[in-house]
Parts: sequence; structure tokens; C-alpha cells
Amino acid sequence: MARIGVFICHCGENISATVDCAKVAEAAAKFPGVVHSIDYKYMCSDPGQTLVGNAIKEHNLTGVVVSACSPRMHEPTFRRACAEAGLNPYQCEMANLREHCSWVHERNEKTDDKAIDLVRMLVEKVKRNNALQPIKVPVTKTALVIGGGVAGIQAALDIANAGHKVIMVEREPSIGGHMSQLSETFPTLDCSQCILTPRMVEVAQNPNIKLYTYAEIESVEGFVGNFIVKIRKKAKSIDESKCNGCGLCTTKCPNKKNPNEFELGMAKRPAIYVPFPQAVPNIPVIDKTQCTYYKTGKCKICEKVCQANAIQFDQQDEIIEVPVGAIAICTGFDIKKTDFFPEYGYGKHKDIIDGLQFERLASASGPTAGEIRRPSDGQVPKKIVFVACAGSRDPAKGIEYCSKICCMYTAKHAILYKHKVHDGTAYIFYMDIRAAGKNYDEFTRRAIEEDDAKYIRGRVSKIYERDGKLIVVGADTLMGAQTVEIEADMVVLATAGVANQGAEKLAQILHVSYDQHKFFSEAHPKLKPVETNTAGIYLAGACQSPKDIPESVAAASGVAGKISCLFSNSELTREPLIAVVDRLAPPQYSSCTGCFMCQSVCPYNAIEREEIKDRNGNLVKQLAFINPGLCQGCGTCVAVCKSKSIDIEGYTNSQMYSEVDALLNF
Amino acid sequence: MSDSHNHLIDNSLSGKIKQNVGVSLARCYQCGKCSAGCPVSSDMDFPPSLLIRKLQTGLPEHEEEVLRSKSIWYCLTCEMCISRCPMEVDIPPMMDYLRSESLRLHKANPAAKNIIKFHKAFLDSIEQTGRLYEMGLIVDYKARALNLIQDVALAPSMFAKGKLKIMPELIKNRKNIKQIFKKTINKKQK
Amino acid sequence: MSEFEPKIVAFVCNWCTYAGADLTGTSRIKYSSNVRIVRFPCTGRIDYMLLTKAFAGGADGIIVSGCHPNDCHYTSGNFYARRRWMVFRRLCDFMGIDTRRIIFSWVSAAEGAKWAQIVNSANEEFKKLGPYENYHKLSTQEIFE
Amino acid sequence: MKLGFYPGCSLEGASREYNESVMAIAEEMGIELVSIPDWNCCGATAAHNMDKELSLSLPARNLALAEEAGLTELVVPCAACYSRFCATQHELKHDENLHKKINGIIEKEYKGNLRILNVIQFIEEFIIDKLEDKMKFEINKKVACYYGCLLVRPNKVLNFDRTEDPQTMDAVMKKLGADSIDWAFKTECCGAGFSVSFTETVGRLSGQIIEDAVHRGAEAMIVACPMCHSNLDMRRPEIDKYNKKKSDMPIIYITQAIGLALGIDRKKLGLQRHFVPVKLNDFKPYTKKTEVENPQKMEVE
Amino acid sequence: MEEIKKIAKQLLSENKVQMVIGFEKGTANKVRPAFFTKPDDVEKLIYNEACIHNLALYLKKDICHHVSNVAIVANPNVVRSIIQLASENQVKEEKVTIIGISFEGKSIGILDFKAAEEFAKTQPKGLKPEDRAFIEKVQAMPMEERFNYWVETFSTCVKCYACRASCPMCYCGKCNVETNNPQWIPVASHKYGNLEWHIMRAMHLAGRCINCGECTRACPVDIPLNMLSYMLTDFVMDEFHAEAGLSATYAPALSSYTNIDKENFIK
Repeated sequence: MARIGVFICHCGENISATVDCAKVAEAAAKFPGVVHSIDYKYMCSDPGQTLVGNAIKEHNLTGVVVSACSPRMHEPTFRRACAEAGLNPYQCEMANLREHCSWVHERNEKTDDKAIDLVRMLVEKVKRNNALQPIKVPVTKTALVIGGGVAGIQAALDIANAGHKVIMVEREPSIGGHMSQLSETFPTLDCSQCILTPRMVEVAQNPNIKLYTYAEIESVEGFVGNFIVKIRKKAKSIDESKCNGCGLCTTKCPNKKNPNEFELGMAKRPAIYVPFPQAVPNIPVIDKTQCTYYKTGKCKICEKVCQANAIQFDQQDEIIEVPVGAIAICTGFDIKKTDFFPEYGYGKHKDIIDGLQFERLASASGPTAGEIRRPSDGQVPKKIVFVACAGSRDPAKGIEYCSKICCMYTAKHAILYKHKVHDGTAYIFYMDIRAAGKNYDEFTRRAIEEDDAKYIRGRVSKIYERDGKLIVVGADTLMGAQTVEIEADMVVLATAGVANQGAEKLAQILHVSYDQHKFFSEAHPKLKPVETNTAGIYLAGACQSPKDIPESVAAASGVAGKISCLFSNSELTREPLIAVVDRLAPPQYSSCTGCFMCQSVCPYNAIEREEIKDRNGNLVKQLAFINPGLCQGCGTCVAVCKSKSIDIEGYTNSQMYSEVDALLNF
Repeated sequence: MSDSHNHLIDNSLSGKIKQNVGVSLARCYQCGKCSAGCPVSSDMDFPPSLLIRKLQTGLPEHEEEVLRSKSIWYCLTCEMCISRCPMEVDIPPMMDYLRSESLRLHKANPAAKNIIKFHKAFLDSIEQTGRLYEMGLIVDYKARALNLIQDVALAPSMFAKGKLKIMPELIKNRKNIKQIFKKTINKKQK
Repeated sequence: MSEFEPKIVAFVCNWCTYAGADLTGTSRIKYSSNVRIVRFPCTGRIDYMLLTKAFAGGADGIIVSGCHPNDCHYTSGNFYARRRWMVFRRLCDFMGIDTRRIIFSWVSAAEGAKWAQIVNSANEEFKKLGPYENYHKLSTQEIFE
Repeated sequence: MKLGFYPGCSLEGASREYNESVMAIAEEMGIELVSIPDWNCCGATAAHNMDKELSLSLPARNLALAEEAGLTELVVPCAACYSRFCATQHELKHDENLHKKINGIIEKEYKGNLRILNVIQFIEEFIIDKLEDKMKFEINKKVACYYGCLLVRPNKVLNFDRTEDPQTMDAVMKKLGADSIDWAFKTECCGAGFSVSFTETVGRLSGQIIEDAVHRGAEAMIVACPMCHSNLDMRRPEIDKYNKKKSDMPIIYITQAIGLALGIDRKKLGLQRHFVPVKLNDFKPYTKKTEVENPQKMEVE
Repeated sequence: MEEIKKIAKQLLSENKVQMVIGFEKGTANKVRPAFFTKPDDVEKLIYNEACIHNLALYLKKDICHHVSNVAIVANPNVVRSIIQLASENQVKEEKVTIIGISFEGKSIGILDFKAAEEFAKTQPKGLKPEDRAFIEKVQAMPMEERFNYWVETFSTCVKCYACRASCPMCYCGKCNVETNNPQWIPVASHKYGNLEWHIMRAMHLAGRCINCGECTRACPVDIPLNMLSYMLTDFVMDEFHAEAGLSATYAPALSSYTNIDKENFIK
């Protein structure tokens, strides 16, 4: 006979504020099979868990229902507590009285009834739970890092230094990400290249890291510890083993008029190019859409000049299949371009640029070798207007969040501009200066006090060009919302940070959830910021939401820590909530008819055809067999099986039936 | 969505605006973009964003300033503010509501008397003839506003260019128009 | 209480809609309390017989919700579910079972507000339809006639 | 080809030339514009400044009359009337009981499935294709296309062209061979209803518009709204006073521009009624291009 | 008919097959299925318009369990049933020899699965006009009335499960009706139990039923229960452009999907 213990949690007063916990406990005591039912202020606290342990020993309970927060929060906590008290952890279930009840309803009798229903549902279910043992699964001790920005680099180095193999996949010809485009970095103004390039070289030289650049993720199969990843290594048309990076081909290539993505359109580059001087690997790439040979079949000058004859025009894309144990997504972010703003001219004014373009102007390896010059006529701008919150905090434009880093880099731009153009004036239209990091506010004060950046509190309503000047029409809400008109030589929009262009596709390949802005969703905003809901897949950096460099690096090290801990034991325990085919005595062997509809629906092809042979070897029957190592417990096969021969632990037919029954027929 | 905590009637002016016009002034975080783009903000005593700030406080003395302000009369409802507002605070219908409230409570700013007179003359002409009789409008407006000499020079050249219609055009079903006026604007006036 | 309160059962998938409902909770968005959520690993696991079982047990309305297409944690569970729902709805419709009482939706883990809106609009809809008498009558009194 | 037509009060009075030019090009293209029987004034800005329900009832009565007359499309040349009609249709479509209430007030059954076209939509849909074989002259002038505020905003209601830097009128003028300049005051408000009651503001607002266009070398300004036209044309003394310099840039309607291209007699287009004389002439005779010249590449430099 | 007998006799005598399934004269000029194992029994083989039972049924019954190769006189319905069973991995080509015969009785000769598929494709498929008319008639009723119609129609069902026994597609060893933990389908034949049983049966046959009509012929109380499956056959055809019994590699409707399946009913 079932001996069930019910524990109702007040969760401080998160639950007891709207649910009468004592009444629920009292009602639960009357459920058939419940022998112990109490309510307590903090079930998940240490005394709370000891309460559960003692009750299990005292009443030798066969099942426990903790009615508190969402099972997605503390199911592991209470299952561990039950295990310590000698009850199989999978005999413990949670009723969600907080997120699904107390937090979303009013304090009234209906809410109490709902709480009682939810507890009754889980009590009926737990009566039918089986004692299960976790499944042991081998772990491939190789990590996949997607994205070669500062986050990817940090994660890869930490994992490699922990002694594990790392495979880094970077979409661009070189690693470095957006940080390699920056001139200096806040709050210390140290040169971005100087602190990044050594780490990039370290990645190239680290024996544990296998680097694939100009490559993308084609598909990911499997699950934590046992992923199979297919990487599409796009053809660079260069034999990487032969090329010594002399760069002769890039200088000799006649086709020089292609927009340079690294310089954000402010400079041109040849069809065969290395994105920037400190590129790692320092191997050029031929852009097939631009190279004259690929378009007309003529030219081949690069092939002629290359002493190492490394040019390989017939090189094809390569699909590399590799087993990995864990995946770190560090794909970074992008920023809105200036054409996103109708009121600032739809991007047609050349002297209205975005933050990254200003970084290129200020960068020594940039198109203007570090001098701040206007893209239109190359003049040194004497008056620049910086517009913060361009697109961010703007639900009308579909971006309601704050992009976090613009206040800081706008202050930095004002300082850099003052250092390079002493008689220049910087105006900054801002909403609220958000400089909450260490030494951050001091940095913005420096821009205001030492480099006399003129901060104007208000938004810019319109910018238009007139006689080579940019007329910026804004407001100063600290002066009674007076209209302010500035004739500027150049305007820098601190545009909104958005998800990278391929983020959604990658999320669907990896089956990780993402939000409406295509940023990846973390498992829990506070407690699991670097994990996703999919075990074995982690998030670092701005791909999760706009972040500055310190946060991205910290998150990357966090991911490295998580992955190292995953790889620390040779075997991985996995939830035993998997599907099982029922077996019967011969001659039927199983109720399975061998129609294998289950096999065709299984996304993990975890279902095989088991052959039952009689003594002299001829085939008697074919049955479905589920490989416990591969089954992820989605349960689609259970619902598709006509003869109900398959059942899934944790969500068996009788459990689900009893839950619905408990909810309604009382 | 049964938003339980704010179903109690908020009888501040901004509460009434939310009730009658469906515009929630709490969304405005005072970015000033509407004031920057407003063509007549320099004429206004309180630019649009400042006007909203005064309504956000919910204090009676601020509400008084708003109802007696010039701003609500100078607003041309050219829709520039709503087309650029990041929080989509729909100011033009709010201005319409504030104007009719200001009229209802007889708090219209004296500086706007000409504008109000022009509108009244405009609507009177429609009420009589069903269409706008421009000559009648000018005469009626001058009688109310007593600035007889303004645009006098224009009249002859307007006439010469055939732009001045002497006789008003009367629509057939004027009763229907009178009905409409009785059930809307005149109903409130009494 | 005078006003009819429909009994609603919600079959949801654990990775998306259940997490979305959690988010509704953490964001304290209130919605009507006459819905009971039953957790499944995936919409692919939701058996159509549970729906008729819920009606037979006295439910007046059912919400079935899971991950958006291509977002399924198990890649294709929701695609099989969608096809199963299409066939089941057609069969129920042909047999006169009130398909307006079954609301299907996709709610992701980030759509807390959408979940509250789905429940509230479903509640309004089921209130209008009133109790599902002729199915309850079928599964209760007539058994003993 | 028959189309519903709503002239509006100003087209019968102070802006007769706009009406004459619309009728001229419609007649040239064989389109019959059927006015709504017994139409009334749409109330323009005065109505919604004073009373919301009045501002909905006056347009609703016209729309109801149009539906009763069996019209499906309604061409509304005046931007203010166009904006009032679209706003009424939009609001009554989204608020059921307001719709019932207004129907009660106007004592007519307004359904709301009428397609309301402003003058540019009318040109794009019914005039532009037939233009090529009827054009006699190319308007080879630098022109500034001025849209005003009510023609493009509020975008949620009108859903016509872009709210900032709209291009539809420019496209029509390009078809007429004109060089439409890129300028900054395309959709700034001209002062609209303050023409009489607050004239110096109109002087400032319209002044800035004229000044920017003249500064960029526009030889004429193209408008599509009688209120804008009267402010920019009739109030030229106040404009010149504000700009502290005289400008004789003529203001012509888009329909008059098309009329000129079609070689219609200038008097028939009402060009003689303008305060600022329209001294636009010596247009290049138009020869129908046999092969399609390559589309003008949008040079960024 | 002689040709069929000649083929059958030859197959049996050369021991290519151990059994031939066909029809023989029954009592009072009725016909009944017959299982010949000896060449000269084949004489009793007959075929006339009364031979409408779906013989494919017996391939999954115990009678054929230990027979290494079976020949079967197969009219178009039987051929399509065999192909559908093959697509569900229930019948192996090497264990079955199809002796094709048209509805009128004209012999088509021995067909391997490839030929059987071609033959099935040429035969008239889908619903007969009167079936469609019935479906439209019921569909036209208002929902309440439709529900009561089906409840009343099924109330006469006595749960004899003849429909299940006569359907070649119901080959499950242990049918779900017999599971009692949980008791998905109430055992008693009251209105509620009958309705749930027929809902489950129709769902199980969705996209698999080849409209042979055996189930309604077998029903002792003549319930038009085939109409549920026929309606779904049309639905599967319109929505998923799939039809059962035409190809041995066919994936049944409910265990396959496309990402353009209709979802206009999903919020």
C-alpha cells in the first residue's frame, strides 16, 4: 500500500500570502495513501529538508510530494534529500504551488482549491512512480566552442588549459570578433589589439585547441557527453598547410574595389584578403562572389605570384564530423546599422556613423590610421554629436531593452575624440548615464570634467544634412524640454546591440530556446546564467544579451568551469526517464507488433529492431528495442504506439491517466 | 488580464486620460523627443514632454497649469510626436481631450481666444450650411476676434482670382447636420 | 457563486510552455485560476485519449500547448503533435465533439505574458460556451441508465 | 471608368485651382469623378479640436452617403479630409460600440468597407501607366516635393509611404522628367489651421519650408494639400518677412504638374489663380523613349 | 477462374507455397474463405460477386503463422491491404505470393510487390459517391445533432469487436482495449464506452484504412462505423496527399510530418 508524505511549503510568504497552506496540508492528509502531511515555512532550507528525511524514516514513506516552487527549480534538491534518507529519488515529486498558483492568482477559496487539486494530482502520480537508477553514459572529453570572439577565446583557453581538447569554430576568416575592431577599451583606455592579439596567438599555439575559421556548424546530433557535430569548413581556395602568410597575393590582386566588412564599409579590400593585420590565422581567403576568376574564369594573378603555390581554386567546402562532450555558444552580438533610423535619414548621410565605425576611425589599423576624419570628405570634424540610446529602450522600434554598453563606449569616444582633436567639441545626447561597473562612473566623469564632453539630457528627434553640415534637432529636458539645434560635422549613433544574424538558425540546430530578440535563453536568469535548458550546452558573452568585455570574459570562464566539471568524471549520470518496450513471456515476447511507427518518429534514432529467433535460428518476431543510452525521454513513441507497448518512466500512461483523473473525478 | 491592483478609479487628470483616450502617460520616460520634433514647441509655454511631466505628478496645481496652458491650443496635431515617440505615447488625442476638458471647465487660456474663436466660427459655418462658407467664416471670425484690419488687403486679390465664393453652398439635408451638432458639441455646451 | 466557472485542464510541454508558465509566475502576471496544468516531457507525448478522458471527467475546456515549430527541445515532437491534433480535431468535429473547447497554442519559455493571455482568453471563450453538459451527461448519468 | 470623389470645401472655394486641375487630368485620362451626393464638410482640424464625436460624425456621414451611392473607391484630393476619413474609418473599425454610437448620431448605417485614396494613390493607380503615351512635355525643372503632415502621418492609420523622407510624389515627378531634390522639410507641418488665427506661426513654419527648398535650388514646390498650398502661396508676404528675403518660387499641385506635362491649357489648370505667379515654362518636348533607359543608379558618393 | 486454379495447383504441387487462400462454396449458395494445402483440393476454388471478404486478414492470423509461404487469391482490396501490411512490416514479400484477380473475377496472374503496387494504382480508389454523400449529410448537421446522431448510432454497439476481428489492419496481439491499467476504454458497452472505443479505432486507422468496408459488413448491428475511417481517408488525402495501400514504403500519416502542415488553428 502506498505510504505518501506531503510537504506544503510557505516559501517565506511567497505561497502562504495567497494560499492557505495549513488548509491544503489538512486536505492532503485525507487523500487515500497519504500518511503524513505537514506545512512548513521553508521546505528547501536545511531544516526543511531534514523534516523530509526524518518523515521518510519515521513513517517509512514510499513516496514524497513536496508542494512548493516549480520542479524546474528544486526538484534535484528534494530528490537528493530523499535519496539521503533512503528513499529512491525518483519517488519524489513536486507540485508547483508558487509559479503556477500563488504568484498568479488572488487570495481566495478558488486558489486554495486549485492548490489542493495540484497536490492531489501529484500524490496520485507519485503512487505510480517506479524506483529508478540513473543511467551511466560515457563522456567525450572534447569541448566545442562556437564563436571566436573574446568570450570564445577565453572559454577555449580555460578548457584547453584544464587539459581537455577544444574545437573552436569561427564564421569569419579570423578569430577576434568585434573586440578586434575596437581602438581602445573602457574603463582603462588600454588598446584593444594589445590585450587581445596575444590571447588570439595563444589560441593558435595551444596544442589542445583545433581551430576552424571561415567555418559554420552544419548539424548537431546526440546529447550531453555524446554530441556528434558536423562542421562545414567553407573553402578558402587557399591550401592552409602551404601558405606562410606573406600577403603578396593580397597586394597583387587587381580586384580591389570590394567593401571591407571589417572596416564596416569605410574602406575597400581586394577579393583575396586578410581581414586585419593581426588576423589569426594569418591566412587569406578568396571571396568567390567577388574574385574575377570565379566570375569570368580569367585572372589567376594571385596564383602566379604565390611562391608557396598555396592557391587552390578547386578547393571544395569540407564537412567535418567530430564527437564532442559539451558545447559553448560564444557567437557574440551585432549592432543596428544607421539605416535603421527613418528620422536620422535612413542611413543616406555618410557622416552619420555607428559606434563600431567610429572605433575603426579611431583605430591605428583603421581606414584613416587613427585620425578622426569624416567619411564623406575626409575633413577633421570640429564638432561631433554622439547620440546615446539610438534604437535601444524604444519599444516602437521593437527594441525595448537597454544595450548596456553604449553609455560607456560613447564616453570613451568623446575622450578619444578630445585626445585626437584638441579643439573639437563633443556633444552627447543621453537619457541616463548607465555606468554601473567598477571605475565606470569615474570614467564618464573624466569625459565630462577633463575632456569637457557636453552632455545634453534628451533625445534627438531629427538629423538632416545642409551645406555639408549635419543639423541635429534634439531637446534638453533639464532646460524645460527646450529644443536644441546643433550644426555638427559628424554624428555617431550608439545603436542598439542586437543578436547576431545567424543566431536563430544556430539555436534551432542546437535545440536551445531563444527569446523574441533572438538572444539565447539561459536556464535561470540568476542561478544558471551560463547554462541553457539543454544539458551540455552553455552560453557565454553577448549572444545571451548585450555585455561588455569584462562580463563576457567572466561568463566564458564560468562556462569553462562548468565544462571542466562535466569532464571531471569519466561517466555522466543521466535522468533515467526514458522509454521502455514491455516484455512478456514467450511465445509473445512483447505486445509490440513490430510495425515500427515508433522507430520512424524517434528523433534520436534510439529505437532498434530486435530479432527474436527460436532455438534453430529462424526469425520468430521483430520487436522494438530502445537503447537507454540514446533515448532522451521525449515520449513521442509512447503516444504513437497503437498497442501501448511502450511506456516512459516518469510519464507512464497510468501516471498521466491518474493525474487527469485526480484533477477531475473527485 | 485581470490587473487587480489598479482597478480602483484613478480620478487624476492622467487617470481620466487613460480612461477616455486609452493613453497611459506612465509610459513616458521624459526623453524629450516629442518636444524636439514639435514644430510649435517654441511657442508653447510647456513643450509636450513637459506637459506630460506635469500630468504625471497627478498634483492638482500642475493639472490646473495644464488645463490653463497655451500648449494645448497651440498643438497643431501634426502627429510628428507620436510618429517618433519610442514609447508610443499618443499625444494628439490627449491634446484633443485636454482641449475639450479645458473648454468644459472654462479654463481656456486667454492667449488662445483667437484660435478658439476661429474654430467656433468654422463650426458655426458648417452647422448653418453643411459646408464651410469661407466668406462667412472670415466675417464671423472678425466679428468675434475684432481684428478687422487683418488680411483686408487680401480680399480683393482673392476675389479677382476667383477664390472668394460670394454665395454659400447649402447642402440639402441641413436638418441632418443640425441633428449631428445637437447630439455632439451642442449637447455638451449646455 | 452565480457566474459559471469553466473547469480547464492544460496539457503543456515541460521545456517551453511549462517554463513559460513559470515565467508568468516570476513576472507576477495574474490570470484566471480555474486552469490546472499537467506537465508532459513534450507535446509529442500528449495522447489524444487524455483529451476525451478530461472531457469525460468533467472538464469544460482544454488547452494544449507546447514549443513553437523548430523550437522543440526534441527537434520534432511538436511536428508529430501538430499532425495528430489536425487528424483528431477533424475526427471530433465530424463526431460532433465541440472542438471550440480545445485550444491549441505555441508558447515559448520567454512568453510568460502570452501564456496568461491564452488562459484568460480561453477562460472567456469557455465561459461563453458554458459547461460541456452533453459530454459530461454521457460519461456520468447515462452509464447507469 | 467611374470613381467616387470628395472635393471638400476648400476645393470649392479658396483652392478652386486644385479642383480644376484634378478634373482636367481625370477628363484627359477618361476617368469620371462622381461626387458624393449632398456631401458635407469633414470638420477638418476645428472639429477634432473641439469635440471628438463631432469629428467622427461629420466624416462618417460622408462615408455613409458614399456607400449608399454604391461607390467602392473614394478619391479625396485634400490631405486634411483624407486624414479625417481614414482616422474615422480606422477608429470605428476598432471600436464596435463607438461605431454603433456614431451611426446613431448620423442616423445612417455606415459599414466601413470603402477604399479611401489620396491624390497620389489616385495617380499611382489610375493615371501613371497611361502617362507615357499622353505626355507632351517633360517638366525638366528642379522641384521640391512637399508632403505636409497629414498625408503620411499617423502611419498606423494611413499606412501610406514612409513617414520620414517619403518617395511616392518624387517617383511621380521623376516620371514627368523632373529632378526631385532631396531636402529636409518634406513632412514638417506648414502651420495648417493657424493661417488666420495665428498667422506669424504659419510665417515661421512655412518660411522654414520655403527657405530650405529655395536654398537647395528648387525652382518649384509640388504639394498635394490645399491647406499647405494656401499657406505656402497666399501667406508668401509673411514667409518673406520671416526669411528676411523675397522668394518667388511657385507652389503648384501635383495634378497641375501632370496637367502641364500633358500640355493642358494653363488656364484650365487654374494656374492663373496663384498668388505667387507660376512662371514655369520652356519645357522640353517629350519623346517617348523606345528602349527603357537604364534605371538611374542610386550613386552613394 | 480456371486459370487461377491452374496457377494455384501448380504452386502447391511444386511446393512453392504450402497453402492457398481463396473461396469455396459454403452452405446454401453462400461462400466462405478456404485454405487449401493439397493440389487437388484446389478444385473447390470458386470466385463470384459474393466473394468480398478481405482475405488479407488471414495472413496475420494463427492459421498462417507457421506457413513459410502462402499464396492468396487477391482482389484489388486484398492487394492494397497486403501492400499496406507490408509497409507496416507485418508481411514479408518472400512469405506471400499474390495471385491477382479483378473484382469481376478475371485473373491477373502472380504479382510480386512491385507489380502489386502498379496494379493497385490502376484500380479505382477512394470513396464511392454514396459514401461521400453520407459523410456530407452527417457533416451538414449542426454540431449538437451530429453528436447525438453518433452517440445514438453507437449506442447499439454490443462491443463484440467483430469490426476489429474483420479488419486486416487490426493485427495487434494485445489490443489497447484490453489494457486495464489504465483503463483507457471502458469495458461496458454503454454510450460513453462505445463512443471512446470508436474514436480510438478511427484514430488508429487514420491514414491506414484502404476502405474495403469489411468492418461495417461484419458489424452485427450494421453501424456505419466505416464512415469514420472513410472521412479520415479523405482528410488525409486532402491534407497530407497520402493514401494507404499503394506503396510498400509508405509512412503512415500519424508517424510522419512536413513543416508545412496546416496550423491555422494554433494560436
